[in-house]
Amino acid sequence: MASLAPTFGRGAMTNHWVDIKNADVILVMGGNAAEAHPCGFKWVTEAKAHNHATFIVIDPRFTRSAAVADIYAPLRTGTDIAFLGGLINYLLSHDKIQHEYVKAYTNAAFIVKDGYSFDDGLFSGYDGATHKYDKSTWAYEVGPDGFAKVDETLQNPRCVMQLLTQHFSRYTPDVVSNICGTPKDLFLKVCDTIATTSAPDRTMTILYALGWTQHSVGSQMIRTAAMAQLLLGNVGMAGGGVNALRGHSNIQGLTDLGLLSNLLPGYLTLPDEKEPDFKGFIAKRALKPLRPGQMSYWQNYEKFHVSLMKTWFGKAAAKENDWCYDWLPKLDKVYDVLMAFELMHQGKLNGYFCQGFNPLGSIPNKAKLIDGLSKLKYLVVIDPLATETSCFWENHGEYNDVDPSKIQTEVIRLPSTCFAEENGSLTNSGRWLQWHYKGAPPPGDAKPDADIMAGIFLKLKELYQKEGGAFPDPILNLSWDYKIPRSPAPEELAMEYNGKALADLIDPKDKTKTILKKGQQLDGFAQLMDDGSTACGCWIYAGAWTEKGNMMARRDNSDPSGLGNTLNWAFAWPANRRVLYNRASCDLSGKPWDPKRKLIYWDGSKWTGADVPDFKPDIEPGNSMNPFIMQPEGVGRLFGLDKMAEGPFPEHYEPFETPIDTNPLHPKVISNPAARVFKNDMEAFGKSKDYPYAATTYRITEHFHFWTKHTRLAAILQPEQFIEIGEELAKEKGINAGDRVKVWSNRGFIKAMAVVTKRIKPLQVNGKTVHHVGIPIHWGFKGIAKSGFLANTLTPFVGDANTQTPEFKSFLVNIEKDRR
Amino acid sequence: MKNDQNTIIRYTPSERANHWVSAITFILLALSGLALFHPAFYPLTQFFGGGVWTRILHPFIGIVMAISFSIMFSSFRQLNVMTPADREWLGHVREIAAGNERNMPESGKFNGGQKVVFRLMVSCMVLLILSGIVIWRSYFAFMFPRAVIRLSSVVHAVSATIMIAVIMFHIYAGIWTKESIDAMLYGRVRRAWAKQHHAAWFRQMTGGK
Amino acid sequence: MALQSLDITRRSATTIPSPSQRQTPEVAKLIDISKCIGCKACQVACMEWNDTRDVVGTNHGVLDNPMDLSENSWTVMRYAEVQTDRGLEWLIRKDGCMHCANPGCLKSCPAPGAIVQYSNGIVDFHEENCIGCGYCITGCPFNIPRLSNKDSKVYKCTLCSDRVAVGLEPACVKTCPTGAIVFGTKEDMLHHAEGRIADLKSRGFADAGIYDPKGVGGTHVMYVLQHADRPALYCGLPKDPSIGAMVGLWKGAAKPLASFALAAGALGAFLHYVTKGPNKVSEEIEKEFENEK
Amino acid sequence: MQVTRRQFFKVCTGGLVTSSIAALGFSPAKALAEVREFKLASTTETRNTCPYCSVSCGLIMHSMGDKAKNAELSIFHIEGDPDHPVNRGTLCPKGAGLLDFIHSPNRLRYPEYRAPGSNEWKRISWDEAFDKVSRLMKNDRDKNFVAKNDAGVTVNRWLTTGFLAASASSNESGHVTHKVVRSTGILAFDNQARV
Repeated sequence: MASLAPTFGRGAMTNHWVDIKNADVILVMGGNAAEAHPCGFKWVTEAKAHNHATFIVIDPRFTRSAAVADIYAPLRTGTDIAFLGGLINYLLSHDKIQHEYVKAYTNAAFIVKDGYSFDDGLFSGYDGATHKYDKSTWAYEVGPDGFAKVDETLQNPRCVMQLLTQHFSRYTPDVVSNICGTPKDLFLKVCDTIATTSAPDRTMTILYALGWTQHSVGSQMIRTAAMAQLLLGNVGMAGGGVNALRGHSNIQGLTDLGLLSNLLPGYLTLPDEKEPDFKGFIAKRALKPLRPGQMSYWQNYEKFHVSLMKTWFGKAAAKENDWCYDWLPKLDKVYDVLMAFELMHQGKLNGYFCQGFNPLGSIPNKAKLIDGLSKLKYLVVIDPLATETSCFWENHGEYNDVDPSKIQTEVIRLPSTCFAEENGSLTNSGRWLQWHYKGAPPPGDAKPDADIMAGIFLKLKELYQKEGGAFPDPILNLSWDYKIPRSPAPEELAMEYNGKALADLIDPKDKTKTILKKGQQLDGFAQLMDDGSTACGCWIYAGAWTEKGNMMARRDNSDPSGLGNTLNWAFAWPANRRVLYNRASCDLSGKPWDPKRKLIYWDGSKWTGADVPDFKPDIEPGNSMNPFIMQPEGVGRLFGLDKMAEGPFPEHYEPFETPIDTNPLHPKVISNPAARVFKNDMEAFGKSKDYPYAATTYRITEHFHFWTKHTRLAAILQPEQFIEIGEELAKEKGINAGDRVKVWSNRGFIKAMAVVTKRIKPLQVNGKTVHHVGIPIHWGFKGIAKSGFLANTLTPFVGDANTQTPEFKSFLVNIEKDRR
Repeated sequence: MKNDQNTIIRYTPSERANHWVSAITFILLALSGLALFHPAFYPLTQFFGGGVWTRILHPFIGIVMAISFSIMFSSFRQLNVMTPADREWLGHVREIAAGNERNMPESGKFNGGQKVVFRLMVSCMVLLILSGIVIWRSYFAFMFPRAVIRLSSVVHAVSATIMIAVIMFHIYAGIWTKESIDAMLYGRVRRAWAKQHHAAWFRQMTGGK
Repeated sequence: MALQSLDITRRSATTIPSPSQRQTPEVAKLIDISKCIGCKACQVACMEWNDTRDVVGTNHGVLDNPMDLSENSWTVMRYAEVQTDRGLEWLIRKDGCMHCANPGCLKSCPAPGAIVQYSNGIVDFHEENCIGCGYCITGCPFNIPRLSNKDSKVYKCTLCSDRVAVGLEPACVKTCPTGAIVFGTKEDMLHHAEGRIADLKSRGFADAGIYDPKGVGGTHVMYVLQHADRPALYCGLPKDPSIGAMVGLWKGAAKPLASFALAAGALGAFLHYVTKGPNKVSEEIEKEFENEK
Repeated sequence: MQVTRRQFFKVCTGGLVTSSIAALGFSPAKALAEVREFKLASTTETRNTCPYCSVSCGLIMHSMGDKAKNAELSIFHIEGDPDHPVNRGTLCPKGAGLLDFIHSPNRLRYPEYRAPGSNEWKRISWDEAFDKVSRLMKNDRDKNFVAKNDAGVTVNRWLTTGFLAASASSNESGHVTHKVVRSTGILAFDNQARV
């Protein structure tokens, strides 16, 4: 996500599940859609069956996705940037880009500021002491008019196109093959197939998931793919795009709602402590257009923010107090979950809440997690299931070898309902908000999450009312006018985040017209105001529950265009658009690049078609407004400016635990120079001489994370923990299929059954044979399935430099037959 | 039949008891086996408490019969050695069937026909037991490949058919040859009967008188 | 439902014909192995719909689990990693009852009505009539039925006869995420298969074809195979399955022949008795012993 | 003797003859066959969304009971919603087995408390639970709340307690959770987006 927003403007799957059927080429890389998203994957098989699509899978393992692929190519885990960089080089050097698209809809023509450079693995501005970049040179040349300079001929040596070509020229097929271990002929075959989609009437979709994000350079892997898609002209097209397949049913929704350390709902951001002033805070975010005529939609930032504050604090939020600006906590750094556990480990965190989240299984380095949780004063777990986290203090033999009497943490475990026992909406990967209904009461005394939060909050508020205490204002003034305060109804909450008019809204064009009366639900975010006359809990969700009712519960599945955009099914943010950036599916004159994929078109007076235009509906073609309306420059970014931690162009860096001990591109800069590594975690990295095998963790199709080990039907399908190794490694180590093996890293060991397979083959990398060890997660010390080890016992505590997503996909282990 | 001078002992009480164990178990096996063999005979399962009980009981009854039969086999084995006279007897089998016993050579305790029956029964019994174990689904069938089970099913059916036919013949012979059943019921036969049907044995038992 | 009991083509161990005037379309399930990702959703849907739960077992060094069909698992995925001229192929076959037009199980079954074949082609077990002899296991050319240890009855895929009876597709078909399993009239399924085979051929699978073996009269569960010339690649799918000579003999010729032989024997004995009379002790010998009385 | 003969006659010959007649077509065996009763004939159907991955497949949940006052609904079967544009009735192995998730023996039923150093859970009431949690929060917040940073800037943050939000709870829960958490000044706030 943290790379899609810098590239396109929004951090979400560009297209949606059904749209995959429109693709001509489907690339699954950094993911395994067939196993992790089988029902979404059906649209891949539909594209193959009805569109004669070619399906490519690139993965260290021959996965279930590969089982139905037309082309499968192996690569070493963690080397995707090298592979995709090689692809970009191929596209540029073979002139397989969609020229018109690249010139008009990307920043290829933009001139980059003097001083920007890339040399021997580092971009300009690196500070080796802080492991951070001064990014001031990663910018456009701005003219006196305040607009970025461009060279339409793309010939200027400082233009993005030229810098891009230069940057990726190092990624030759031989270099790619040497780093990735992919046979050169296979690599070229993949490039050749992908290159066909540079034609305007062919598209490729890319489906990825945590196979990209869970690397120390995960965001840049995604960015490389996004850049390739821009070069091919596949973004905004039906059957195109870069599609992040989110892991959980509502992780898209909870991210949209900003439940992250530094975010507020709708991708608004919390202020930093260096932003004491509200005006400055807004000014920095309400981005002015960088090119003439651009929409630069974030210009409306203040409307979104003020409406949010009105929702949260009601009357207390007023212009006079900068809409309660001071009530918002100010960041000094980002407190992501890795940081939280580091603080816990240091004894700096006293209390922790886990709501429907099992970090003991999901965050790397279990030993460190147990240590941290044991240092807490209190832990509150809200969950439908008996998770490992809630039971971290229980001794379960070698699976969880702790001494309860030595753990002083108070643990309170609160039973919550599951999906079947409540009304509400979930946002899927394709940004659809879909409403669901309660089918039965919960077991025992379990309560919905909202009721539990209300119960805790009302008690806390009562205590502050009675006793006073530290800065009680936001708690005492939090708006809470639900009909039953201890049990806010999902319907009320949905109406609240959609937003409503707090005063009559008058049409600015015709003062005699009232758009909405006071108290009415908003139709969409276009109605938001920055004067406190509207309230909206999440601006991108405006339109979900309007005066017409619950738009998320709509169930008309008609698809008149045949492209799969069922506009009257549920509600998709933003503004019910199904394919983001769909203006880019038409050429400059407003004619679809491909008449078969007529998402939207200019009908002479407005934009219309099978989708809601992701564009100002009445702006004529030929006008300078460009399709990427969230970007100040209006175009997709090949050059990423200062939005990424490690550089404006992606560069291949090795995983922190690399089996080859070097980076063949620049041996002095081996791994991500901008990654955040805590001191003790650096010491816990293993070296290839002790841990010679590249390991990767993953999900298998039979299970869902650590939930389904509690369900009998799933436990039947894969009852017992196993790891996967290739036949060659098995032979070397004297391991037979069905043997019990021990796998260990510098952080701990697990024992599991060995599945020996032809599907994992040794790769030749930089003159070395690299074997992979595949480690499915899913087992633990609680559940109906056989007890097993939490796989994160093995994994390193380091995250991506932008998102702090842990590097679960590339680390080093050793393995032997368990001779017990 | 009185234990007088007119009679001689043909079967001891234990031989008789064992014979009837075999006979009864055979009847039960034949009825239950036929019930499972051809749908027309399926109603016979009612004698056993229905299809499931028939399936359960049949192999256990088979084991009882096998034990009983093997005891009978060991006690009659010596008496069933085929002699040249028996072969000659068999050569005249059509005459005796027509009721003409004049040209028949003298028989010992068992005539040639009875010895053939004995051999057939023993062979069938061995085949039935072996094939029966193979197709006994509850305990043994899972140990064998399906091809072996299929072969055994055929062997079981064919040998059972032969067995039933032979025993029908055996029973008919007992009915047709009047007073024979006395031997198996009471153990004794009239001297006249013995001389008529088993002259050599009669001589052996009485010294010719 | 009552009508359904009339829509029967064949019943096990029944010599009289079933009411057979109604003509319902023949149905079929088509399993396209080239689309199968081996997710096992069909296994779950099957257990969930039929209210069975297999045991939570152990890992055996492969992804298959449960390892084999059982009285609770009426379908299992079988995974084969095969090296062909195209490189590595992962051929994953959903195993289960094929619903033969000429079912070996039904032929072998001694219990009347324990196995029936509906006019729509489904071969169904009626456990209440099953006596647990396991003859169907012996008779099946695909090694499908499994005997329960709990109740000594035999179980297998019903092709969701209860769902099909009310006009729904089987549970496994409905759930299949990739559409590798489809369901319809047999005619439509053959047509669907043609399209799939053409697609596979265009992708270089020259030997793609349908598996609808004639040796058992065709089946109501069919496969689309990438390598139809080598069904054994798919975890030993038999090339030319048939009921087999032994089962044919056992359940075919042997039944009437043996019955008639025995009946003839009995009749012969009776006729012999009434024509030739009993074999009594001769008058001469009776006289000889007369004195002794 | 005569009687005995007749018995044999009856059992053997007679029995076989009648059986043979039966074999010619007069079988008395009656074989009725019916399919299993269709179990969804009358259920309460509820539309829902699969809580696992982000495909968000449509579900139809079938519950026992007709929502009459005295009947407690219990879900006994779940299958895909055929009208849903994405899954069109299909479900993956996890989704197809959702029934066993709802009825997992490891579902939590009551609030529970584990005291420091204890080796067991103690069942508590919701009131006790809310009391305990809010008291622990308030004590920690009052003690460690940072109103101004070292530079004297108002920061109003509470850094000693953290909150991990769910990944599968509804938007409505997420909305109200965010409201509550931010009102306390918590910054160590995260969800499962990363993992």
